[in-house]
Amino acid sequence: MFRAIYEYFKEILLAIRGLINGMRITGKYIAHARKEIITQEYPDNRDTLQMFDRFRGEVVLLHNENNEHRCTGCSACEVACPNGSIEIIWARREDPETGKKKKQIETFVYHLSMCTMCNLCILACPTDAIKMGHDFEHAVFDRSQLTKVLNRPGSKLEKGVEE
Amino acid sequence: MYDFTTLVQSIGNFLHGQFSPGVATALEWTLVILVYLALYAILGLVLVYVERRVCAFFQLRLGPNRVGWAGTAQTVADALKLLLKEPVTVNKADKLLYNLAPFIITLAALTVISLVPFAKGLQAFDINIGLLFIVAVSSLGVVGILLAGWSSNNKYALIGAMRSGAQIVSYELSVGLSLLTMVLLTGTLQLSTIIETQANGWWIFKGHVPAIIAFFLYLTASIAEINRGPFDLPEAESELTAGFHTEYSGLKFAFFFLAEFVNMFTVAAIATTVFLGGWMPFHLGDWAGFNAVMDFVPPILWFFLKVSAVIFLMMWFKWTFPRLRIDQLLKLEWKYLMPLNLMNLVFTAILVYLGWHG
Amino acid sequence: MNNEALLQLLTTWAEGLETEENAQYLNVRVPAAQLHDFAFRLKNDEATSFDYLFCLSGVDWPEYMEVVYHLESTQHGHCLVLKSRTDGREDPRLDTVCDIWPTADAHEREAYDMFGIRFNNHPDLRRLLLTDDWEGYPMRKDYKDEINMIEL
Amino acid sequence: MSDQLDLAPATDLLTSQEYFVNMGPQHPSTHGVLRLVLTIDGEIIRKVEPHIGYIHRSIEKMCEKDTYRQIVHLTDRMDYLSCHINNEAVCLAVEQALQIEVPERVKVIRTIIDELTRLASHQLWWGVMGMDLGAITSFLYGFRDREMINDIFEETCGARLTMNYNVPGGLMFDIHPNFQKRTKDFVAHFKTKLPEYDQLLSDNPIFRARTEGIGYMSKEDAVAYGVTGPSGRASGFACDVRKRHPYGMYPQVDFKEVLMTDGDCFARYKARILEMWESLRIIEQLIDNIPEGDFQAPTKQVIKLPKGEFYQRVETARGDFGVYIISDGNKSPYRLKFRSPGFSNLFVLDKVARGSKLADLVAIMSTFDYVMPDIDR
Repeated sequence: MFRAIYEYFKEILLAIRGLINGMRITGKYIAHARKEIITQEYPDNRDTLQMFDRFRGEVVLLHNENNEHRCTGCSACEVACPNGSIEIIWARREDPETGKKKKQIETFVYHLSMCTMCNLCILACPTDAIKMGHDFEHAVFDRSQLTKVLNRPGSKLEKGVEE
Repeated sequence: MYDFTTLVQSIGNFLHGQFSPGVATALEWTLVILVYLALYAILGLVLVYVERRVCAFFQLRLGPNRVGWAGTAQTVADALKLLLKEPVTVNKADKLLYNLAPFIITLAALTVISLVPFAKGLQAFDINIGLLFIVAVSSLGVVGILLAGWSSNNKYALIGAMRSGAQIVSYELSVGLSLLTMVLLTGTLQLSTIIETQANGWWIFKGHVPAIIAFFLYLTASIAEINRGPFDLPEAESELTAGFHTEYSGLKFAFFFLAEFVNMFTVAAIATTVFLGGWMPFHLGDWAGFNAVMDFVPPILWFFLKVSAVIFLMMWFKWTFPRLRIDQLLKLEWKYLMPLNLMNLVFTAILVYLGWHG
Repeated sequence: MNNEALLQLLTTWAEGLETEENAQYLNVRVPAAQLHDFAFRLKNDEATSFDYLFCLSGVDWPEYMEVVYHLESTQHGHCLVLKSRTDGREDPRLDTVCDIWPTADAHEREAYDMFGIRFNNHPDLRRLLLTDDWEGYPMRKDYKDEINMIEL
Repeated sequence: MSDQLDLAPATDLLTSQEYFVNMGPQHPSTHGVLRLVLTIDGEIIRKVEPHIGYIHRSIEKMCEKDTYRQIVHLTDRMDYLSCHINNEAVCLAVEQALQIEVPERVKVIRTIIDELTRLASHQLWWGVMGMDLGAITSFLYGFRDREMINDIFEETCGARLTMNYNVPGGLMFDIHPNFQKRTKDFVAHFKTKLPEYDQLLSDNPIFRARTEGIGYMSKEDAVAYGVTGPSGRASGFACDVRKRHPYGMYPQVDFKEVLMTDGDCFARYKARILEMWESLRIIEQLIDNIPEGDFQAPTKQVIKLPKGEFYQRVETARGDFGVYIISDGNKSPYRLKFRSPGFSNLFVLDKVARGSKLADLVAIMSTFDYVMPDIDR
């Protein structure tokens, strides 16, 4: 009888201790709530937001200051891509300097909507022409805008890049 | 001490001087209704904001901080959004009850705050059975919840409503009993008199251990009665999506939402009135200087400070504890709160019989 | 028990047992008629006690369907790959093993859903992943979906 | 008692009548598009019938068209919380088939990231578990700690969730120079935070009441239904692939297989908490001892597996994950089957949840830690 009463009150006290234990944690965090905030005010911190080097946001074709890229149109990335998000349209055109016919890209089409950012195209590229950009704000109002042409107008192959 | 009696009386005299007695009374009522409706809306908006902010800080977030200064206009924006939303009515719902339910809940919540004494003389309805009235009216809300759950023709809503019925009927007892314990000490049911009896010390201090126990029992039971976490079973969002108000949208949902927060205020206000001395300032024995400083703070501020403290405690509970299960909830009431309350009542009776109280 | 001993034991249990060489686990193929009895014995015999079926896969071969059961014994720690072939691809049927290993219930439903292999005596053989009115069995090699298929 | 339902029609007001409730596919506690058809008598569950397939993407069929290099990134999308471990399973299967010996460095790094993935998964599970039971604050605390791991992943692997860091033969790139420092910071940080997890939830009497003795699963059931991972080990089913069929660096590191006997929700909860401690121990043993060397074994550009069948088992955060490749000698598999742990774990739900309350089902589901893409594949 007394044992049961003792157990009853012990149970209550233990429960209260457990509850207070939990409240101590949350109480601790609200006491220094300002210091411990873990969320970011995202669109406001755009200017200071620094992505990591290896962050994979989208595929970009690198151009240097003379509007030259390193893509020879070998289509290795197109083959490597699991989703068919890269399409390279190339043609043999006459090189104005040597007069020889040379394979050149016309358009480097990139379907962002199909890309899974797996990085396989970057690994496949023999001339390091493409890399992963850091831009992650891809939302657009029209789906067709997600199909991008990566080579800039008038750009041509950088000198010295082997075919 | 600030006294609102003169102000209230002068308004009354002015009205009675200008108009015939019937019109004056009608105008008085209209005035009171308008003030309380405004208070209801403001309380709801402020509490929603406070809840979101406090919850955010508990969770290491910032919470709403864009609209208005530090996000203060966020709830206004949300209220506008809810107003503009399309009121969706379920096809096979019982239209009359479905539309009636939010109003019953609002009515119950509104009636209870009319009894709350905000400061001396600032009380709309000071009847001599105040506490009894509160206990009686506050449980009216369950009718609204049951109607909402039943009429919306949704199984989740029905389960939520049934849970709520069982929950409120049980916890009503504990709320009543813990307040009864305090009535033994105060010797009155009238809220203004209860506060008067605490002029020389709040009941939680001079009521010895039974008052402290009664305070926590009251708090637990009344949190359960107003369906707040950790007792928010009728709307347990992980089990029943939104419980009894699953099918409500727009303004009708806003009514439920506001009533929930105003109920929270009511609970805190009653706890303040009965246990924490209402609008009485905090006094420390013979420290005349300290007491004078405390007296300087207006009583209405004291009242709201105490209410905020209790509300903060309730939020702390909610954002720390997991939710109980329905059978555990009832077990808590019938196995722990009820017996403790009864024991407490006997102790208090002995205390009062021996004349040890205040 | 090591693979050789296991194989020796198993060959005494059923006729027409085939094995495959150079595989990671011991591979045993039983005729469809003996599958249920053989599996029952694998589970309940003290020496083998394969109580944990960790993978059940349907495979679509050109002439027949095959179901592959990956078994492990929690008691002895040895593994076994049990295989059984159906007769042809038109109406492939096998006995269910879900009364032996309850986990096979869902796995067999998946195999039925994807390959159309019917398991005799299965208590609740319905589509699992696809809708009930789906036509065809998508994991079969000859399955064609004119509407949704994207050929890469 | 038979398992068959006895649906007696209610003839008068006092007899209860069973009714159906659809939980999901858009329900706040199912963590994805799982639909459960519940037969309920009041609050008591009589039958649970899972309906899946709402997020089925036929990954197995897609794999039959992809090369082995391309398959790896699809496994990210299955159990996205153990993506690195899934990747590793495919890579190990391919390496086993081609008999490539990967450098020691690769093994160590893979193992560290495996354990980080496991920790991240369990942290998310812990937060979500609290949220399912109504303690919403735990959700953010779990995410706070997971964020540090995600940062490590983002810096080294380039993505936070679908990392695709493994390639057949090794890793995609070498680890970032900050990797070791960040990982050590995380371990130190998390060692102070993990006791808080216990303090906030495990010691809480309400939490105890909601989990202890709820959703009991016996060891026999666990084995028979193939319930693996922490859920199975909480019932006493010693199914840790890291111990039974070791891969990577696991044979060399010292860690305990967490085994419980209670088999209830609390045991499953505790098993994951203890597993987090073990993961921290594994990381601590390895992080200072990453050997120098290559991060890739030389492989051909086009990988063709020899004819045959290959099965690779790994231990993901949810249990025994298997990759079963049937190769006909081409550059893509003839048949590829993923044995996902969640799939087997899901179908024990009916057995476990029968007779418990509706609210218990939420607790049971969160302790089994279902990830829907893993179940549907």
